[in-house]
Amino acid sequence: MMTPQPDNWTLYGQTFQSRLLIGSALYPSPSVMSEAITASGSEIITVSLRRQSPSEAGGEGFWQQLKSLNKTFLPNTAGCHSVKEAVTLAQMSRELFETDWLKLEVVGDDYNLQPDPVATIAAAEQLIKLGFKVFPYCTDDLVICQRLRDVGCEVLMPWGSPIGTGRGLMNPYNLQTIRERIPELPLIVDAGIGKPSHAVQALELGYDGILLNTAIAQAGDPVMMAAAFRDAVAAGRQAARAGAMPERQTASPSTPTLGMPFWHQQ
Amino acid sequence: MMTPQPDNWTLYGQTFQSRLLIGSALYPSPSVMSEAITASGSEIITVSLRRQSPSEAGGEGFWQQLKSLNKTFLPNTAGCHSVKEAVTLAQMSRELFETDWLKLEVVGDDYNLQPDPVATIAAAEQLIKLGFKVFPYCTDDLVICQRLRDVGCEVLMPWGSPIGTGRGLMNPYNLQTIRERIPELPLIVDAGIGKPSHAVQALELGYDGILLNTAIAQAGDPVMMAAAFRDAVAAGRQAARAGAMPERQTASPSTPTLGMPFWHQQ
Amino acid sequence: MMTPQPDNWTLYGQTFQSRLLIGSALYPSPSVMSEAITASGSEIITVSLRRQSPSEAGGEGFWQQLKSLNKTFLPNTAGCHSVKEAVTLAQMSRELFETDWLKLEVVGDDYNLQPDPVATIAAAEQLIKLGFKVFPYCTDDLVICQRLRDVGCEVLMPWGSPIGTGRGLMNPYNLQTIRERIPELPLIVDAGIGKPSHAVQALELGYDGILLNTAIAQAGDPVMMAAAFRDAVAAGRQAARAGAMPERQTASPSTPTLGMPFWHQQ
Amino acid sequence: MMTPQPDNWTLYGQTFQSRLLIGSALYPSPSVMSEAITASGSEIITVSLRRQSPSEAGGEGFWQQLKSLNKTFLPNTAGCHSVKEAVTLAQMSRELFETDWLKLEVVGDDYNLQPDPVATIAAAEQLIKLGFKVFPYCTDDLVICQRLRDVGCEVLMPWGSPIGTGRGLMNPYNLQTIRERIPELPLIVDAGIGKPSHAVQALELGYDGILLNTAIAQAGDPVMMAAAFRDAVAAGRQAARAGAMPERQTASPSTPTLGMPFWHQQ
Amino acid sequence: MILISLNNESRECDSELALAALLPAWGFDWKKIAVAINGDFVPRSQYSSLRLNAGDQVDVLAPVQGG
Amino acid sequence: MILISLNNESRECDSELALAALLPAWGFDWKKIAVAINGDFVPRSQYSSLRLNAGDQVDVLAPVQGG
Amino acid sequence: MILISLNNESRECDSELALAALLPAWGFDWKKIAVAINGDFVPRSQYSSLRLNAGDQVDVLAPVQGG
Amino acid sequence: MILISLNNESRECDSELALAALLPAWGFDWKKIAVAINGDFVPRSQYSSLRLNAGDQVDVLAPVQGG
Repeated sequence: MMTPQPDNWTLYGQTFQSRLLIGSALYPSPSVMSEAITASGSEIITVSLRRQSPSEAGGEGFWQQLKSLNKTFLPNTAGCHSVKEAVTLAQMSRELFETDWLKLEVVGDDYNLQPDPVATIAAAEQLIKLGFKVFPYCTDDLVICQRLRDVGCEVLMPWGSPIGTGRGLMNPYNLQTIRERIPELPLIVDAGIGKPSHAVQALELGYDGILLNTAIAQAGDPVMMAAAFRDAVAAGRQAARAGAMPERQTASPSTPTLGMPFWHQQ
Repeated sequence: MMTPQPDNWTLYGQTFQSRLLIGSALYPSPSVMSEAITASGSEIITVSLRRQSPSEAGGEGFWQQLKSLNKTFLPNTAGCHSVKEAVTLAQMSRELFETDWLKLEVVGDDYNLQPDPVATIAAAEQLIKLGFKVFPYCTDDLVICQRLRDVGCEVLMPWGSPIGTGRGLMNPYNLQTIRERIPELPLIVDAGIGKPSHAVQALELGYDGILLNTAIAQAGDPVMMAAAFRDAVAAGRQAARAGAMPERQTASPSTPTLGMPFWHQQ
Repeated sequence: MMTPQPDNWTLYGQTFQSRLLIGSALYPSPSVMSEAITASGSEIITVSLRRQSPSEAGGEGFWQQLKSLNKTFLPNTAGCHSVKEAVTLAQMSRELFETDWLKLEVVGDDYNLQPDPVATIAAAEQLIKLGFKVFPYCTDDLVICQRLRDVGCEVLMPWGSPIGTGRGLMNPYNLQTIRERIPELPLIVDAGIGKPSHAVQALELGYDGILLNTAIAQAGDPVMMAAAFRDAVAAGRQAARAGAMPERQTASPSTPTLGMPFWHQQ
Repeated sequence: MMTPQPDNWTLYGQTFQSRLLIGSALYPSPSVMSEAITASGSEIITVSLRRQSPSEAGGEGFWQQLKSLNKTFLPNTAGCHSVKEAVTLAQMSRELFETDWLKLEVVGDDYNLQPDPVATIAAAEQLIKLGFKVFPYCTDDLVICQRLRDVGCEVLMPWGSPIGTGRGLMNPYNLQTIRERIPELPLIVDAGIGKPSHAVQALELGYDGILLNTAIAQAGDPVMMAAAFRDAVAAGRQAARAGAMPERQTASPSTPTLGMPFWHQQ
Repeated sequence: MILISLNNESRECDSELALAALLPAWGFDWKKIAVAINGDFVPRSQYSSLRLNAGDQVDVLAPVQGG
Repeated sequence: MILISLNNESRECDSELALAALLPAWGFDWKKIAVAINGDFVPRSQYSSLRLNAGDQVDVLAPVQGG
Repeated sequence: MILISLNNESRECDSELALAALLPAWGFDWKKIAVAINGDFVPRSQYSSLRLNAGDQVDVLAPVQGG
Repeated sequence: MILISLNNESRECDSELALAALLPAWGFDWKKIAVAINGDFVPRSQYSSLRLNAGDQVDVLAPVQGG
C-alpha cells in the first residue's frame, strides 16, 4: 500500500522501471559518477565518442568503470552539425557500443546549442533505414515531433530549455500540446532540467521520463542530488497516475464549516 | 549510499523525519483517509472541533479511527474570525486532544479565506502566554512573520496561495525573502499546494516542510497521491541539502567538445 | 474617434487626467528631472523632507525648480520606522508643502524595505484624525488594505514588488483579489514597476493608477522612458475600459475558413 | 520634448511609422473595422482570398471599404496546408491585390494551427524565386528563423502563442534569443497577442513590431482597444530605445537616506 | 426550568442541575467533548459545580476532520 | 457541353468558350477575382485563350477579411 | 549658553533667545524649513515664544527629492 | 611512405600496410576504438583489406562521457 504497484515503461521493446535517463559527463570524479548513477536508480546512461590519442588511457578507465555498472547505454551524437557527421558517428557508436540505440543530436546553432529541426528529421530518416533505434533530441515543436514520428522514431525527446541552462520547462504549453497530440509514443524531456521540481513538473504533464546530466553532475553533492531526482521522478509519475486536483480560482475551506461554534442565530 | 543519512527536524522540541504535515478532511471515506495518511509517511495530522449533536456518532467513529494511527495531532482554529473565538477554541482543543500544540487560524476575509495578520499576531501572543505551542498560519509577509516570531512562535507557516486553490507558490520571491531573513526558525508552507512539484519547489527554497490537505484528499487516487507527496518532500529536501546547479542564461554542452571528430584544421 | 473621450479620476476630491504618479529622486540632473516629469504627463509628484545644513542651498534650488512645474505635490514619509516618526514628519510636511496629502510609508524591514502593515494602519488612523489625506504604501494583502480603508484611507497603494527592484507585479493574483474586493476605492500600484509593460498590466487588472520613480529616473534616457510610461498608462487604461478578449486554451483562426480553395468534396 | 523624434522602420524598402500590423477579420461590423483600423494608427492591413459565389456581393463591399482606407495591404495564405497551395494562393493574391508582399502561412497542425516549419521554409524559397516579398509566420525557433533568413526573407514573424489564444508571449527566452542572434532583420511578433501589455513586452524585448487581429476585433470595444494598442506599441518602442533599468534582486530606496531626521548618533 | 441555547438550539433545562448532570442527560459523554459557555471555555474541573443561567449559550464540541 | 467543378460545385459549360467568356457568363467580373485551375494559378493574360477540359476544378477567388 | 543638538551636530546657543531668533542666526530662512524638537513637530506659530533647553534635539528639515 | 592525418595530426605511414596493421603500430587496440576515413565509417570487417591513400583523414574514436 505504501509502495505503488510496478509501473514499467517500454522503449523500443525494452522495459524499464526508472523514468530517469542520466548522462555520464561533468562529474567531479569517476567514482562520484558511479555513486551518483547508482543513487539515481537510472537504468539508461548516455555516452559519446571522441578522438582517442593512443597515449592517454584515461578514456578507457572511464569506460571500464561505466561498463561495470551493467546499465543500458545510449550513445549520443553531441556536437555533430550535419546529417553526414551524425550518421557516421552513429555507425561508429553502433559498432563500438554494440547497440543500435542512438540519441540523435544535430546542433543547429552554437549559441543556444539547439537541435536543427530540419537536419534532425533528415538524419533520423536515414538512421532508421540503417536499422537504428533513434531517440531524437528536438525542440518543443509539435509539427517537428510529428514528422520525427512519421519517419519512424518510436520515442521523442523535446527539450525543456537549452542544454546546461537549468531553466526547467520554458514552455509548458507547448510540451502539453505535444503530449495531447502524440499520446501513442513515449515522450522524454531532454535538456534544461535544473532542479527536481522541474522533473516532477514534466512527469505531472504526462511525460514518460526525463533525461538530464548537468543538474546532477554539477550539484553541490551529486550523489545526494541523484537521490533527489530518483525520488522526484517517482513523485511526478505517481502524481500523473493519481490525477491532481483541479486548480481553482477562489479559496475553499478544507475544515468543515458546518457546526462552527460561537455563532448565534437571531 | 543510495539512501541519504537521517535528516530529522524539530518542532517545539519534538523530532520528526517526515516533512509533510497532512490534513484529515475531504477524503472520500475514512478508510481512504487512513490509507492515504499512512502512504504519505506523515507524522503530524491536523484536526479540528465542531458542534456535536448527541445523536450522530459519526464524528466519534472518525476520531477513533484517526487515533488508532498513533500520529501527532495538530488541532486548528479554522473558521474563527476573532481573537476571542480562536483563544476559546484553542483551550477546548487543548483539553480534548490533550496537546498544547495549535495551528492558529484567524480568518480575515471570507472570499480568499486569508489569515488576518493583525488578529493572528494578537491571538498568538495571548495563546503563548497561556502556554500554547503556536503554529501560525499567515500570509507570505516578512514583517508579519517577524512579529509572530517576536511574540514567541517557534515555527511559522506562511501560505503558498489561498487554501483549496491548488495554485502552488504564488510568490516565491516573498517566500525566499522570509527564508533568508528568518533562518533560525523552521518554516512550513501551509495552504495552496496543489501538486507534488509545488511541494518540491517549497523545499528547494529552503522551507523545512509543507502542510496540505485538499491536494491529497481530492486527488483522483488519494492514496497514490499521498505516496507522490511523500516522495516529493524527500526529493525537495535532498535537493536543498545537495545544492542545485546555478541557473544559466546561455547554453553549455555536457558532452566534451574536445576531440570532436570530422573537423580538420587548415 | 481616434482619441478616447476624457476619462478622469478623483483622489480625495481632486480630479486628474494622468494615471501616472511620479517621484522626483534619482535623476541624473534637475533639468532631466523637469524634462522627464513634463514628458511623463504626470500631475502628481512625490517629494520628501530631510535635514538641511544651512550652507548647502542645493536642496533649495531643486525645490524652486520643482515648484515651477505647477504640479500637485505628494510628500512622503520614506525612511520612517515608527508611527511617531511618521506622524511628526507628516506634520512638518503639511506645514512646509502646504498640503494635507501624505504618502504614508513606515518601513518594516531594512532588507526588502517593505511597509510595516501594523504600524502603517496605526499611523494612518492617527494622521486621518489629524486631518491628513493619507495615501498608504502597503503590501498586496487584502486584509491590510481593508483595515486601511476602514480607518479612513480613501485611496490604497499596494506594492507591485519591493521598491527599486523593477520586478513588476510579483503577485497579480493578490492584486486582482484586492481590486475585486475593494471596488469602491481608487487603487494605485506603488513600487516595483520596472518597465512600461508592468504599468500596462497593472491598469489592465483594473488598477486606477501607478506610482513609480526609479524606472524613469534610472532609465538610459529618462525623458524618453517618461514618455513611454505616459503612453503605457494610456494604453492600459483604455484596455481596461475596452475589455480584453478572453484568453483561450486552444487556437482558433482569424481568417475565415469558409470558402477555402483547392479543397475538393468527393 | 514631450513627443519623441520620428522613429520609422523599413520593411522591404518601404518606410512606416506605426509598429502595429492589424488584421481585417472578426470585427462586429465593417464600420467598426474601419474605425478600429483608423484608431489603431496601423499602416499595414492583412487580407486574404476565398472562393467567391457570384450571388453574394458581400465580400466586395468589404473590399471596397477597406481599399478606401488607403493602407498597405499584406495578403496572407491562411489555411494552406501545403507548399503547392501556398504558392498558388500567393500568385492569385499578387494579381488581385497588385502587391508582391505576402504573409506566408502554411498550417502544420489543425489543433494549434502552428506553422509547418519545413514547408514554410520550402514555400518561402520558391516564392522568393518568383519575386515575392515574404513575411513568414513561423514558430519561435531560432534555427527555423535563420533558415528563413538564409532563403531570402527580409523580415521574420515568430509567434507569441497560438493564433486566437491571446496567451501573449509564451516563451520570452526564445524570442529574446532570436532577437540577439538575428539583429540584422526586422522582427515582428505575429499571433497570440491578447492584451496591450503583451505588445509592450514584445517591443521591450527589441522586436520591431507586432501583428494581431483577434485582440482588437473581439474586444468589448474594438475601437478603444485599437487605440490602446496604438499607445502600447508607442510605449514599448520608446522603452526599448530609452533602455530599461536593470531588474534587481533586492530593494533600494528612491528617496535619499542621507539627512534622515530623528536619528541620534551616540 | 430555564431556557438556554445548546449548540444554537434552544432547550429547557433545570437550573438546579450542575453541568456534570446536564451533559449525560443531553446524551454527551464528557470524556469525548469540550464545552464553552457564552463563548468562554469551561474546563472539566468546573462541570460539577457550574450551573447555567437563563439565556446561556452552550457550545459542546467534538473532534472533526481538519485541514 | 462538358462537366466541370466551379468552386467545388459541378457545372456544365461549353468547351468551345474561353475562360474570358465563361467568367462573365458565370456572373464574375474578372477585375475583381483571381482564378486557379486544378490547383494552378491562371494569370489574366491567359483568360482569352484558355479553354476548360471535362473534370477541371476551377477556383474563383475574391478578397476577404484576413488575420 | 547651553549645549543642544542641531541636525545631530552639537551646538552652543543662548537659552534666552527664542527659536525665531535662533533660526536666522543659524542661517535658516523659516519660510523654507520645518522644525521638530526631540521628535515632536513645532509649528511656526510657536517659534517666537519657544526657547530651547540644554540637550534638546533640534531637527530642521527642508524639501528634497522623494520617491 | 605517404602523409595522412590521424585525428587531425599529420603522420607518415606505409601505404603498403593494411589498417589492421597500422592501428596497433599507432598504439590502438582495435577492440576499443572505431574508425572513420574522410568522414565515412569504416567497419572492422574492412580493417584487414583497407589501405590508406595520401591525404586521407583518419579519425580513431573511443568512448567518452556523454550527456
